Amino acid sequence: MLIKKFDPLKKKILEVLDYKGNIVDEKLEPKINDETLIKMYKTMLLGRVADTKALQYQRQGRMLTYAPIKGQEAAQVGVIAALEKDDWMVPAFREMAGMLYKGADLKQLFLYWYGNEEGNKFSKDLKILPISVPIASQINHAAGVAYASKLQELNEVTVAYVGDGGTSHGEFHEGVNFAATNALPLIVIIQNNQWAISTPRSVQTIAETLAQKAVAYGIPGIQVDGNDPLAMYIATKEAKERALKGDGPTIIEALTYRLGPHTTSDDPTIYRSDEELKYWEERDPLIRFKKYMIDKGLWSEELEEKQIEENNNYVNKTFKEVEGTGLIDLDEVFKYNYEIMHKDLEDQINDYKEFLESEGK
Amino acid sequence: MLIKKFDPLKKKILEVLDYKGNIVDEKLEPKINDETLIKMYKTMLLGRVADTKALQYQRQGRMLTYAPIKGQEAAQVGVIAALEKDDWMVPAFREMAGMLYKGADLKQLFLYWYGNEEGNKFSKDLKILPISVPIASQINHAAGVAYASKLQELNEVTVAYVGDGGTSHGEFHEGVNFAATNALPLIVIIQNNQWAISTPRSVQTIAETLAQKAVAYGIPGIQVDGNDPLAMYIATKEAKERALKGDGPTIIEALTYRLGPHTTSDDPTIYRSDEELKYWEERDPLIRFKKYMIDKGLWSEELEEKQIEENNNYVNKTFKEVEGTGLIDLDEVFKYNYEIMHKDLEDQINDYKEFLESEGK
Amino acid sequence: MALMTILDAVNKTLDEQMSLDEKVVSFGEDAGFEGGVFRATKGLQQKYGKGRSFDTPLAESAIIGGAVGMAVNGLKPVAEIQFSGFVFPAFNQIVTHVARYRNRTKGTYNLPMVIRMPYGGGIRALEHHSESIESLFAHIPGLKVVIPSTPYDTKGLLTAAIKDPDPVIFFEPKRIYRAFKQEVPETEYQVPIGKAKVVKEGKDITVVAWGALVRETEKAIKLLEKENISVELIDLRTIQPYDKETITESVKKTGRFLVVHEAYKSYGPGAELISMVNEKAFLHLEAPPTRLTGFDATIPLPKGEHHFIISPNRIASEIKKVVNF
Amino acid sequence: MALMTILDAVNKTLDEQMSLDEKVVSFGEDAGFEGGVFRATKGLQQKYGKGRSFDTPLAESAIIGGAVGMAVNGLKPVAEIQFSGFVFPAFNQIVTHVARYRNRTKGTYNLPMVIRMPYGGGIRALEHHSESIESLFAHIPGLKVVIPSTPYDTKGLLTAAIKDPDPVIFFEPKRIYRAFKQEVPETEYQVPIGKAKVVKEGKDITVVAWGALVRETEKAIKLLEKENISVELIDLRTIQPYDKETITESVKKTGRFLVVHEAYKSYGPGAELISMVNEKAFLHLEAPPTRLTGFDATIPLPKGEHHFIISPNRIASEIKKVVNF
Ligand SMILES: Cc1ncc(C[n+]2csc(CCOP(=O)(O)OP(=O)(O)O)c2C)c(N)n1
Ligand SMILES: Cc1ncc(C[n+]2csc(CCOP(=O)(O)OP(=O)(O)O)c2C)c(N)n1
Ligand SMILES: [Mg+2]
Ligand SMILES: [Mg+2]
Repeated sequence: MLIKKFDPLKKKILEVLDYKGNIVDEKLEPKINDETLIKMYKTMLLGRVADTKALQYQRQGRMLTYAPIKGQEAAQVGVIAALEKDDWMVPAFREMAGMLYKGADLKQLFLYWYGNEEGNKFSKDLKILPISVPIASQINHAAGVAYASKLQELNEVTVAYVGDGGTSHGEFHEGVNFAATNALPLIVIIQNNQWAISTPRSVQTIAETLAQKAVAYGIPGIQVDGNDPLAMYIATKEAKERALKGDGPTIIEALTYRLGPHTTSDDPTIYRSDEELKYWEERDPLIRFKKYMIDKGLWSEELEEKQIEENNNYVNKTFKEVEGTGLIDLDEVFKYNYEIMHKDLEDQINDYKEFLESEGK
Repeated sequence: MLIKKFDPLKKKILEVLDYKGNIVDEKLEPKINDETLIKMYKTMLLGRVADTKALQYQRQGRMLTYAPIKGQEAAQVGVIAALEKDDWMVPAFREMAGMLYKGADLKQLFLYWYGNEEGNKFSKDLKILPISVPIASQINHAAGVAYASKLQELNEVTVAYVGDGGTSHGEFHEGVNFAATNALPLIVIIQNNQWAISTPRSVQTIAETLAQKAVAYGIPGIQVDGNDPLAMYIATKEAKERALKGDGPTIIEALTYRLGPHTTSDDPTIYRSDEELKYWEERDPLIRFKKYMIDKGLWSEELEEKQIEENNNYVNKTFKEVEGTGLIDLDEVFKYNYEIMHKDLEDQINDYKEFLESEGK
Repeated sequence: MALMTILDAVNKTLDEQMSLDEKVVSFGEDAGFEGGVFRATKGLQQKYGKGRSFDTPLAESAIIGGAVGMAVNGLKPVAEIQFSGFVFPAFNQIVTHVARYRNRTKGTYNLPMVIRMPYGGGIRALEHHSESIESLFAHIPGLKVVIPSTPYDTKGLLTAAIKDPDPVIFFEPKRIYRAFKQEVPETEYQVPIGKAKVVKEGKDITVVAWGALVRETEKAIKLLEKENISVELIDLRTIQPYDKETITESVKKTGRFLVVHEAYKSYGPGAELISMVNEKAFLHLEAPPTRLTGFDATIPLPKGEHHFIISPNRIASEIKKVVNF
Repeated sequence: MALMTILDAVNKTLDEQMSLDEKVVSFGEDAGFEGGVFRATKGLQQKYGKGRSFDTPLAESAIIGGAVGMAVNGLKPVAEIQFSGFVFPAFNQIVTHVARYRNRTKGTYNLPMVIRMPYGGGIRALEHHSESIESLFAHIPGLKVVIPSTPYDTKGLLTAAIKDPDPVIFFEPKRIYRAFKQEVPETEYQVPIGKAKVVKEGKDITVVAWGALVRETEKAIKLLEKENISVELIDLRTIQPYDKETITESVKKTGRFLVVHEAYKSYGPGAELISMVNEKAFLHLEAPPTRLTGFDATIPLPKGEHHFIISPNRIASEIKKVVNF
């Protein structure tokens, strides 16, 4: 049991690949088939390209506020790769790469940051919940989803994401505890990217790790090198096994770093040092995973170049489609407040339409 | 350091007196002067008598909803006895004995349960905050009080009370963490009386102890026999020392038991067994402390008898005074919503007075 | 048919719905084993098991946020908040998620869930046990807000709420939980959400009330009969989306309007009704539409609460004022 | 005097008050080191130290509950909630404690605290960043609710709020944070809480607005000048306790009333003003008092938000409707 061995209170951190991409402990290396490994790497790469371009689009005034994922691809893809189709993903808001792996369309993901609810309308079979802006509140939803899985005897687990900042919130506490007391099939991934906007991890808590918060709930917690997709993968696999056996939730703290700004409205140079950034740039998950893939004979510089070009084209094409969607129709924005629109809202809309007509619109 | 020695993760529980009143470890026995010991015992006894009578009054239809303290006197008095006059007490709602020790008037305490805000109007020099009904929310107030102590360099600590049920609440999480990150002079007393109304401690959390929740905040937590006033006293003393040194908050879990109903509206026979009750009745804090006091030559059966009679008379007399207060005047109930009443509320009251006059009242 | 109190009606409805639909689950603080502090969920755990009727930790965000997740994953949660004064820790979940999930996901995930809470004053209770906070929820698009005033309506409306594809906040007037009994069908029926009820027809004035104040207004009407004042009484039943038609028609007939509620006056529910009446029946108004409400002041502890009780006499007096304007 | 935006005015007021009164402290998420996501608290930590201007953990109950405790123990906390959409996790603290501490302790502990929050729509933001939720607070006795619309008022009202012995919810209209500059005194002055301001006198209709919509209404008035419609515009400034006298006097003069707000319509702030106008000036009304408000619908993400913007044209059109009733 990794979870026993890597006790956060003993300052143990689970890693499989070191930051250069060398295997730390061969016994830990998971047996992932080539196809999956390639899908993992390709998704991380696509996430990276999409992220870079989203930032560009935003600076060109074509995209609205966007929350970059750069640096956190492994913490997302490593987890989702360990799930089955039937498992649920409950995102916070910075999980684009994970959502891509789970099957979400890039167009849809972009649509969200483009300012269109369509970006949250994941088809039901994807089992991805919408982005949740109120920090940590989604943990309670995830616990509820897991409760329903258990009661209905569905063979599925729920993975919920939260940030380091989110662990300070009361909603985190209530949600994890609810899952623990009911032994729910839930995996809580804390993407500890070291910052909550401008607030460093050290201001959130003086606990040495976030994984040790699990002690409060009587459940296991483990600190994992979050930039190592293989470590994230094996930790998730084990947590999933526990969950399906009825042993309840696990907290996985992914030690990672947000290499970009908090969102496109944020200027990280105000609060963080170049040294810190450099330190983490060297620990970029893509560097180490690429090395691993090349060592395995599954990847090459040529493939890389080709893939990046392909991604560039794909992302550009996708964003063109997104831009083609333009503004949302009047009727569309009102349609989903209730199953059946109430009369007064109808009247309000009609009044407004009359005004528009009077304006000649 | 007791806190190091009695690690809740190692299932250590701090106790000085066993349940029969014998000293478990002489090295732990605190050197409390006789006067204080007598005050402690007498306060516990007064608390017990006042509690018994409050229940009687309520059954006679003379008192409103009342929340009994029976069984929890040591967890309250042991703590407050370790404080100075300048220290703050932030109660939940079931701390009558602690409030008595801190200097509150029984009349006032009864007035609260009699349904009069006067019962929460503690004179400022008592440094007792009002009863807080929304569970766990007072922990955040306590953290704020402690923040102000620290910023203003006041040599004072804050003791906050919360129940076992309260530890499941988001407000508990946020408050303790806020205090921890700011290294505030705060002591959090969890009165683990095993029940939150009809909900057993085991439904609140599957963590083996509540003290271990401290790990989540990177602060010390200790489990103490809460029916042992000496153990509560020494734990509080040590937590206070830490707090004043700037080492931040401590969580003290007092293992105790609510021997009465949750409130006078509750029927505990629905949810708890006679055996459990009997087990805890044997562990009544008054039994063991009386034995200790008699062993010390500070108390006797005669004194006990006399004191109980005195208490009976005092409590009856006090409650008569309480009953003498009757209903609250119209003007009084409106006076304290703002420093200066706004015009519309004035108008509302005047309209109402006109109505009353028209009724001949 | 069986004679039931409002409390019985809540219990019987939950029982009926849980027996008819295995997706219905019921939970909250003390709502499992002992059946809730008012015993509204009594017997359900024994009958349907700990999975479908259960005690939660003391954590309102988990109760409501948990319900959101359950609803997403196929259940029909009926969550109990012990007293409406303790819903505020879950306000974030209700406003930012419960009300918005359908819209956020463009209809992919609707939330067929009910949040039950006892509410209202007059039971000589501790702090936070006496407030009427319906307008805080009625202001939030995406929620439905329902308040029954009789055992019959309680069963019909709660049934409709559980079957509703949208989230319903269901306030139970605890002051009259056990105040009276009524014949109630023992088989399933619905009272439609969104429809007010004309409790009594009349011609001089329209009075709208809900919850415990419907009965108090009926008493006031009795008092006024001697004085030959004919009151049309409407029980609003659904606070949002509410029945403008029934009220408007009535006001057009009577020309006068009074709304009576326990909630605070300023920015309270009465203001909405008055504005609506202005919008829909201005030219029919023979007197200013008026509200008789709780004071803009914190409800006192029991020894001061009598000042806050809206008595039949007070309602009658206010009706007379409007009628004699 | 210095030229300031609303945002500058917030910053300068905090600076001034912190320099004049060492009991004043300022804090919130990211409100310390970097000076807040809007930089409203910029420079304060550098000037007054980490004790008096600080970053908190991501925990709104701790921010507001902590402020309660600080106020009890001698400080004057000015807490920042990053966006008003994130105040809900602290709603429990605000409703059950902030609003009630004075009353609960019969005046022993008053809470001289301010809760600052940017609010309102029109900035093409993410979900929960565009709502107007003032009526939720205005309904709760014990709170004061203030919304400035100009840099001058911002400084004067925020100064008054910090000096107020009672808790003040201070909504900042973020859409016009940097929209325009105004000459603002660099020494201390107050704009009294509870007093509305007649922005422009007129005789045909009284229009009440606040926050960002005051400027939009001014633009509407410009449009109507050609049509010879004379509008009296009142900036409400304090939402509760609000200035009934100024509004009533105006309506008695004009006979017509329109309230314009971004908040949702049903059970929204406009309803209160309309009811008040009914109560105080019914016999002077020549047309139904009217509200032009946000829709009863969740505010869409930016690509749909244009439908929700209340434009000067729309205000003008509504004014004409009321005037021509
Ligand atoms: C309840 C709540 N409060 C405040 C915010 C504003 N906010 C958005 S992101 C953020 C920081 C989140 O930090 P973290 O949880 O570490 O996630 P990260 O942004 O690093 O992915 C804050 C404060 C919010 N969205 N929700
Ligand atoms: C936020 C909130 N939710 C629910 C309640 C209703 N309630 C009052 S006491 C209580 C149980 C409290 O249990 P615990 O914290 O263990 O304290 P104890 O009563 O045992 O002293 C509950 C649920 C409340 N007062 N506040
Ligand atoms: Mg982070
Ligand atoms: Mg308890």
